[in-house]
Amino acid sequence: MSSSISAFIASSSHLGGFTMYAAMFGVTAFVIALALNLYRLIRGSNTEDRILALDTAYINSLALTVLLGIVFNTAVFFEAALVIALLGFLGTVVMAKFLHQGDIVE
Amino acid sequence: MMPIWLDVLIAGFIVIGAVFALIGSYGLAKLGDFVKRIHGPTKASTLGVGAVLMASMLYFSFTTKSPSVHELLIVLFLFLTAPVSAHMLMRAARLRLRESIPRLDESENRGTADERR
Amino acid sequence: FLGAVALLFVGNGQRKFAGWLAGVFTLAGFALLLTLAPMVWNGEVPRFRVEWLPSLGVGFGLRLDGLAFLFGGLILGIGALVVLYGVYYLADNDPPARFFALLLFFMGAMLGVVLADNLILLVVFWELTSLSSFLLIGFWRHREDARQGARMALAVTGIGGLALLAGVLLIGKVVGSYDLDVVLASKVVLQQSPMFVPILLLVLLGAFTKSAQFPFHFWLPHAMAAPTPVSAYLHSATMVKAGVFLLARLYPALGDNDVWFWIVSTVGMVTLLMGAVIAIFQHDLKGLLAYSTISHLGLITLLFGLDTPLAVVAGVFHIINHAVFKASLFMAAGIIDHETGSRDMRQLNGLWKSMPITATLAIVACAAMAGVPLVNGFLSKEMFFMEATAVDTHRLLQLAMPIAATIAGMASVAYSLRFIHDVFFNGEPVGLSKTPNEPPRFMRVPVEILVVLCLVVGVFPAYTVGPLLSVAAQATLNLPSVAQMPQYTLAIWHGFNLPLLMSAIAMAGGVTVYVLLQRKINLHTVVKLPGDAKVLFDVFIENITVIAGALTRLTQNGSLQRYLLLIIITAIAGGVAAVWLYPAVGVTSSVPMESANLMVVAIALVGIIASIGTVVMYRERLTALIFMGAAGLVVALTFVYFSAPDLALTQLLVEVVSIILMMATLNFLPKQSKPEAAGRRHVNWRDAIIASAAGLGVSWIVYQVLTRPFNSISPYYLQTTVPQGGGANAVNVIIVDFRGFDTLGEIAVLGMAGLIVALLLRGLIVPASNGNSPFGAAFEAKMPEVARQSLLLQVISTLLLPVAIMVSIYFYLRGHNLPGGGFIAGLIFAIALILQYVAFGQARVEASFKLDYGKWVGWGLLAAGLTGMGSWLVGFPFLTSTFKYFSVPLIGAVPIASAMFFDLGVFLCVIGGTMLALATIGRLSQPAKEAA
Amino acid sequence: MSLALLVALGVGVLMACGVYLLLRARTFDMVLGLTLVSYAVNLFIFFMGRLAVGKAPIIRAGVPETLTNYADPLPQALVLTAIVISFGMTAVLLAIAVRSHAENGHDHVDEEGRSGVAVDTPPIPGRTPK
Amino acid sequence: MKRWIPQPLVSAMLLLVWLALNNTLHAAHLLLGGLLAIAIPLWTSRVSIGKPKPRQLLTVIALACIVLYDIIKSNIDVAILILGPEKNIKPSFVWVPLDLTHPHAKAALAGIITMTPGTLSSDFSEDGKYLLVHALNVADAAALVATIKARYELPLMEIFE
Amino acid sequence: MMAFALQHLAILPIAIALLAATLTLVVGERRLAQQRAIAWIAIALLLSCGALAVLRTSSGEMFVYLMSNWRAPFGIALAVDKLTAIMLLLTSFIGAVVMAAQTSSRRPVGTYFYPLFMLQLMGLNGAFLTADLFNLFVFFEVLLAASYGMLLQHPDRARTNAATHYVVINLLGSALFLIAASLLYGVTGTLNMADLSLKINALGPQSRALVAVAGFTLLVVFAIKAALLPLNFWLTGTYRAAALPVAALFALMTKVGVVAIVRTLTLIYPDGSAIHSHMSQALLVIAPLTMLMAACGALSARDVSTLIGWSVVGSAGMLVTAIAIGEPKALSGALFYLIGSTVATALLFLNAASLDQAGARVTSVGEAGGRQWAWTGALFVIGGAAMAGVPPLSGFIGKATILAGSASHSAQVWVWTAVLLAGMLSILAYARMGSRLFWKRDAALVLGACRAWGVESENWPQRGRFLPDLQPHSPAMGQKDGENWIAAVGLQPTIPKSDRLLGASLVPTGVLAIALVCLTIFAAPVQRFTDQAAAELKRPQIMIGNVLGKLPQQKPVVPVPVTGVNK
Ligand code: NA
Ligand code: NA
Repeated sequence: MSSSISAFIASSSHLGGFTMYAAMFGVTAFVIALALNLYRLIRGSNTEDRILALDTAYINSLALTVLLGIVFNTAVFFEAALVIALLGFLGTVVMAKFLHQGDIVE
Repeated sequence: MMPIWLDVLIAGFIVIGAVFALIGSYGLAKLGDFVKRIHGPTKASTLGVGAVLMASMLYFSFTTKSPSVHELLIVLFLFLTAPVSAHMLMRAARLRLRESIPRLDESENRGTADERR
Repeated sequence: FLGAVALLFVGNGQRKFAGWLAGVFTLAGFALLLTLAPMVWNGEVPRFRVEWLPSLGVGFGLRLDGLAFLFGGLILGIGALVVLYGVYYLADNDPPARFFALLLFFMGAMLGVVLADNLILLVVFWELTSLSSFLLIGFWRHREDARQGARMALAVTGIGGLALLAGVLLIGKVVGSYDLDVVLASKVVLQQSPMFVPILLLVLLGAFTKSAQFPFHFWLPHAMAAPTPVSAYLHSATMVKAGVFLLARLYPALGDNDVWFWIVSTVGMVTLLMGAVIAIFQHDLKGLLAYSTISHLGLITLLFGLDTPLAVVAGVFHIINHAVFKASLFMAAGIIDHETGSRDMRQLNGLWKSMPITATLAIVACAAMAGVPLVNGFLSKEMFFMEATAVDTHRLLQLAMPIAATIAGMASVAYSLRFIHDVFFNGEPVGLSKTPNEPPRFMRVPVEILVVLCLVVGVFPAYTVGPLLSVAAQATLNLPSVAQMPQYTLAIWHGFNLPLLMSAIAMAGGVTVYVLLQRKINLHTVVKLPGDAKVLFDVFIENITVIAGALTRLTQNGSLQRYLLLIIITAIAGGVAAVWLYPAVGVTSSVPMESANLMVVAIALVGIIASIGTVVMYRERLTALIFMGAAGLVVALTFVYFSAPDLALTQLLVEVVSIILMMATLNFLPKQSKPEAAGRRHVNWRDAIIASAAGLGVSWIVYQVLTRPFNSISPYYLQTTVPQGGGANAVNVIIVDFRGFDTLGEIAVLGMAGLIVALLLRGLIVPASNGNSPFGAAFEAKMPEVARQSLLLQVISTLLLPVAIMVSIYFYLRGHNLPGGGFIAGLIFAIALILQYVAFGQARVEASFKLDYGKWVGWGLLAAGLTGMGSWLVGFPFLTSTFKYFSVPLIGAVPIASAMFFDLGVFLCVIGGTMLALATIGRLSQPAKEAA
Repeated sequence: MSLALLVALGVGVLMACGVYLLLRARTFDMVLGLTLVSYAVNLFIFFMGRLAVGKAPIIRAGVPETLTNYADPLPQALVLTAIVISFGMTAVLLAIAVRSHAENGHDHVDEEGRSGVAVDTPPIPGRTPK
Repeated sequence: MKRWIPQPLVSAMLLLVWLALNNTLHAAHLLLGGLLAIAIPLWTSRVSIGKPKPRQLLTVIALACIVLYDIIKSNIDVAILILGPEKNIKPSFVWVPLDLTHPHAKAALAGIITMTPGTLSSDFSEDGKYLLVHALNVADAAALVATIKARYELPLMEIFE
Repeated sequence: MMAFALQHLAILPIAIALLAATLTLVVGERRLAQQRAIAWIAIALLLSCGALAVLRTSSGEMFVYLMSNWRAPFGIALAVDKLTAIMLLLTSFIGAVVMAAQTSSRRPVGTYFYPLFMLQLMGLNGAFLTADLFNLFVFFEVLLAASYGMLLQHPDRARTNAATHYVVINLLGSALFLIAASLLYGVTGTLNMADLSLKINALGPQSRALVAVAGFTLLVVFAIKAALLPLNFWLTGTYRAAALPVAALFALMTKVGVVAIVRTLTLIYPDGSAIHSHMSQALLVIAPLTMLMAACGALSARDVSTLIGWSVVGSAGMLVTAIAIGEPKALSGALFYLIGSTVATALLFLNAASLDQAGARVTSVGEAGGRQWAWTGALFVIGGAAMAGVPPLSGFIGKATILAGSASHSAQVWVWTAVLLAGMLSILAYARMGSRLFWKRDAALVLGACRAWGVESENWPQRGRFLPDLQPHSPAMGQKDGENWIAAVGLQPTIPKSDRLLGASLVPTGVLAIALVCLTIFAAPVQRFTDQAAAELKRPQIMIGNVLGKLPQQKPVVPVPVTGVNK
């Protein structure tokens, strides 16, 4: 695993020292957050819980994408984050509405 | 090379954001009831993401030598849309609870919810 | 130019003819044939040839040698008589045009068989005779026996035809040509080839089935369901003779060896005896004639099998004789049938009184059949007896042959006698539906002509049939000139010799047998006919059909899962086979292996668990969908991590729209997946194993590829995307320019998807399917005070719509240089619209924006297509992109690429297709609005 | 664990899950299965261009245009096409699923009378107004 | 004016969005963004719920500051709640009677309540006069209602009505 | 004009169809007359393109078209060789006939018929034209998507159920195609088929397994399309459910798979490699078995559509057998057979459509329907004979040539046995079906006649006594009997004569029958062409040289002010 960390550091050598470690911490934290979302997704117990878990996973992914943009020093992932922010909620809304009244488009 | 203050600032935002997001997701995983769980992620995540986006803004404003404001858009969109998700989920979840919720002012002013119908 | 006439026949056979027209054509053909007679007599072979199948080296060629002349004469001559006869025979309400058209069609085919100058053409016409005889036998289509008889004839002769085809193709392979001249001259090559025995067997199979030789004889009696003119023509003179014609035709190439001798003579002899004996026991006139025909064909076959030149001559002679007397007998039988309404000899008795002329004619013809002196049948029978006694190849055969010949002769006398006695004498008719009378004058003429021929040939053989026989036999033996013919004499009287004795014995024996049989067992009471192979055939066909049906049902059981499983297993098997065949795998790994960091492992695990979750939870469909969404999210993250921003964007957007579509349809489907019937647990395990194998295979391939060095055409794209493609985003430039054509097809598919959803669901009204789930419409009953629509959602939606459109345009404009493009823009636009649908309901949205999404698809495709064609105007290939920088005051250089118009088409098409699908599904539950 | 092995396993699991669901007998399950299969296939195509981290194929000035500096753009373009097509086909299949359920009264993929076809609800009369 | 720019505020927002998207103040983008900002609402305004006519920009900014402060503060509170033992959490639904009538104002209130941690707007009553709020930890429901009405609803009243 | 057509010959068949599809969409759903006019114009143009392609390629030319003006293998190349030319002409011809059938049919066209029809032709043409493997996938999808739409015209229960199977199976096929194509890219780094051929040839031994996996998977995909055993089971159900004119169009569907197999075996993995011979061996097992299976299926078929469906399977088996044999003569025979069997299939399906108008698809028509039925019967005989390979029609010619071409092959005995046996069974099957359809006189026959004449069928249940009357009682029962019978029981046809409609529906089938006869009579020029086409296929270097050697047109150089982007 140490080799993988050094490779990771190598890929983020453009960063300042604090930022680099913060980014590593951030990435790890968001991945753990994703894993926690998955835990809730599996546990349930209700469909709402699962939808909520997925919704949270979307938000965490957004943050992860932004962080990766910093790590890789590229802005090309900005659009993906933008799209999640703008339209990612629609999936949640539709599922919730489905739970609520079945028909999502009346 | 990045000035140290900026480095620290960016790092700080990232750490704050990550911590809040993590706590939010932890809450989602830990808490025992849907109506409790939903409080965790819908907010902690938004602040978490907000902080990370601040970091991104600062970072890219520095690297491209021009202010990077489009991260603000993400924040804006998130603040517009996140309440809707939570709102809709709560609406759905309330169906499962199937309980009437008494209104504080009703007992004093207008009677019970049942009378209202 | 004889061919021209033959062609005319085939061609005209399709059209409608009145009977006389048919007659005229036949006579014209006959006349034409006669004009060619002198050439044939002089030993010339008139030919006609046009190119036809160059791949096979086969032309459409005709040649008229003696044998062909003989058969041509029979076909056309007897054909003309049959046509004349048929005019009177057919019932009023039988369609004459179709009858004569088919008859002419058959005649043309038969002529083709005898005239063909190459074997392929011969097979072609051969099969045509089968086909046309199928149609002729089944002419009385309403009769079950006619249909069955026709099918049986087709089946048997068809099998033979295919065998013949195989034999002919083998001959072509050995000899190197299908040309008859070449083949006939290649006897040595052929007979020394290792393929000779298969060739011979296949060809003989063809000949024997056609000529109803044992054991393929059974179809002929059942073909008697045909109208009598057909029987008279096909089953006496022509079609059944095609088999013996083939024997005669190929005799020079295939004959003159032991295999030929044993097979042909044995089959011939068995057929001869069996046919003759069975014929005695027939009650049906035509049945008797049919078995008699089988027997005589056996005789001819036997003669060819004896494998001596003289026997061949006898065979050719008997072909002529048999054709003449058998045709007349069939016609006579037809007259009787026509006049009495019956062909049953148990009913027919004493017709001598009512129709003496017909009786006389029939008696003479029967005499020929029996081989009575002074009639033509006698001559060829004598020659046969002569050859039978001359067999000296084997001691046993030397003895058996004359005995068999005599027995056959006896039987033929017996059944001829029965024909005469049982029909024209033997008391009074029993239970006839009509009063018998003499037939119309011209119906009898053909019979008269043929009977006169019998007599003339019988009395003056050397002057009448001699020359014809000699050229025909010469051609059969493929001798260069008549001079080399073996010595034979055509005379009634050869002096007292063994054949004459045999004839006498046969005569006396035959009479005795008939009388004895009639006395002792009374032939009328024999019910069960011995040796009818029809039963066997029926069982055979029935079994084939049953087996075929079972096989089909077994494999094609209507289970989609089975089909999918087969496909997957086949694919896996292909992969396994590939690795097994080429085991040198994974030898080198020159690529430095990057190891995975914790983050990637964790994300991959999330994705893996999510997809497994989808499977585990699949019975709860909504839950499975959520898991699937998570898996899709991980896929998008994977695209992010591995440098594919466009893919990540697209994946996210498509994911959102897909989930919406699935939710919208799930409303009309069961929310739970019902478990299958009990006892299918092993099926699940089987599926799991197959699925795992598929997954493992894919993993293996990916790993193999990833550990290999890579040389690709891609650097070209990276290098040219900016200078020649005008965009920095290589992916987008590939999509709209390098491989813009793919994109054109892709949007066509997407647009069509929308159209298909619309055409499938439009107008359909389906109530939501709630099953036993707590979701959906159940809500309305229980919590009526809750608002259906969310105010918050509505407000936010109205705000987001313009913003999303703005973002969509942003993506559209910048796709060429950065992630984005028409597709992504279109999806964002569509999602923004969907949001309105979700927030406000379909009716309100569609009332506000009048949208015909089908047209959007059309305009989108049109824009993309026209962009492509635009480059034609400047002489470049389809979709060639150009870009120009326009300098605009205040703003500077603005790039306008033609690819942008193409992308506009993509944009429109994506919106149109997506929205058309969604709007149609949304409309499913709205009966009220449908009316409005 | 090497990155290559990891992604290979990921694709394989997706594929296996998709195939298993595809082999279920009900329309919606098949849709889920086909979606997973298409995820797997898209990733498969994508990885055929090898792995590149942090090298999006968007040309930056001054960076030599080789595959060492940029991810392979071609498989990405192919995946885009594949995503779009499978999305359209998913829509079609969903529509067929709805129609089939309305026509047959069940969502089994085979016609009634086959072994294992359980009719779970009486046929819903889908009607087509004139 | 009204005909060509039906929703001036939306148009202004769109222009800002455009500039932010492109991260620029370039003249070309100002022009293009302006054009789009005018053109898009012409089409989209066909579906709308009321017309937002916010006044008092200062109040808006003040409210924004309050909300931002509350977000940060209550984020910390919630974090502590989550990390602490679960038995300390006493969630409850509370109906908040509304004086707001403008749909945008109601939506804004609902959004603010959700964004500030610890509370979450769950639903509007059917007549639109109550907002159902769920709070993670409710000691005094009446106090919560009062806080919401004073801290958020009042400024919104000023802004929208 | 001519120069233009020649320059863009390869794209025209696609562009015309696309343009027509878009125009029919844009004019609006309700304006069917305009849509039909557009479709007919497009068909006429497509026919001209096909004819032009055949004429020009017969003189030895090969047209390569560089899409978007990028040189192959970087851009997508289209190529018109002789095989493609044949397929283009055949496609437009069948398309025209199906259009004619649809025009003359009583049934109105379904939703979006014309756009989907045009896109169907576009997909077919594209699949035949493209020289790029991934582009082939795209056009497969186009033609499949269109075929889903065509299958689901006037959707009903049977069609929906058939479509479920058809769509799912093809989606799985598409996934496999993507895997195979991208795997080839992953190993060789290219997608152009000509370039693939070169690159595969140059690969080291350790990559051969992967290339073989890709090749086998491709074969599986194409075998699904061509309906080879054991991947053929989707076909008969689909064809049976489809509207019959649509099924006639589907006659081309399996041929796409066959042509793709030809390309696989002659271009991507040409003669001489181990993979090629393994592929051939596998196909030589599978394809003859397919033929036999199809013959069994045909024999057990209970209705015409199923019978024809199985014949389609059988003809695919025959074609692939010939391709796997690979001798030039066998290939030439296969091409000839391909033309003939496609036309015959279309003929049989359209003919069945005429029968269907009397509601007699499953049972029988007999002669009670009058003269039209006699013609229908004659056409059935021609189609069936051509399909079953009865001489002298095209089916026989192709078959005989294939057999002759396989005479020197090691699998000769097996192939010959299968071909001849299958031929025999097919003849039997057609004889059975034909005699039942056109000869048998039973209740269904008169029912069919009544429907054809518009006799109300409500009378039927009450008048059960009719049924015994229908048994044959007179050996000389003639053509008029059916009519007499109907007159006798007092049923008056409410529509006086439906002759006109039926007559019109005979036109397209008649045209096809004439085409079959012409194909037989003028076999010489056709065979010369297929001989040349086969020779061309046997020499892949011609295609490779043409495709990779074609240079893009010089573009004016555009000065680029900015290279790259800010970030
Ligand atoms: Na008698
Ligand atoms: Na793009």
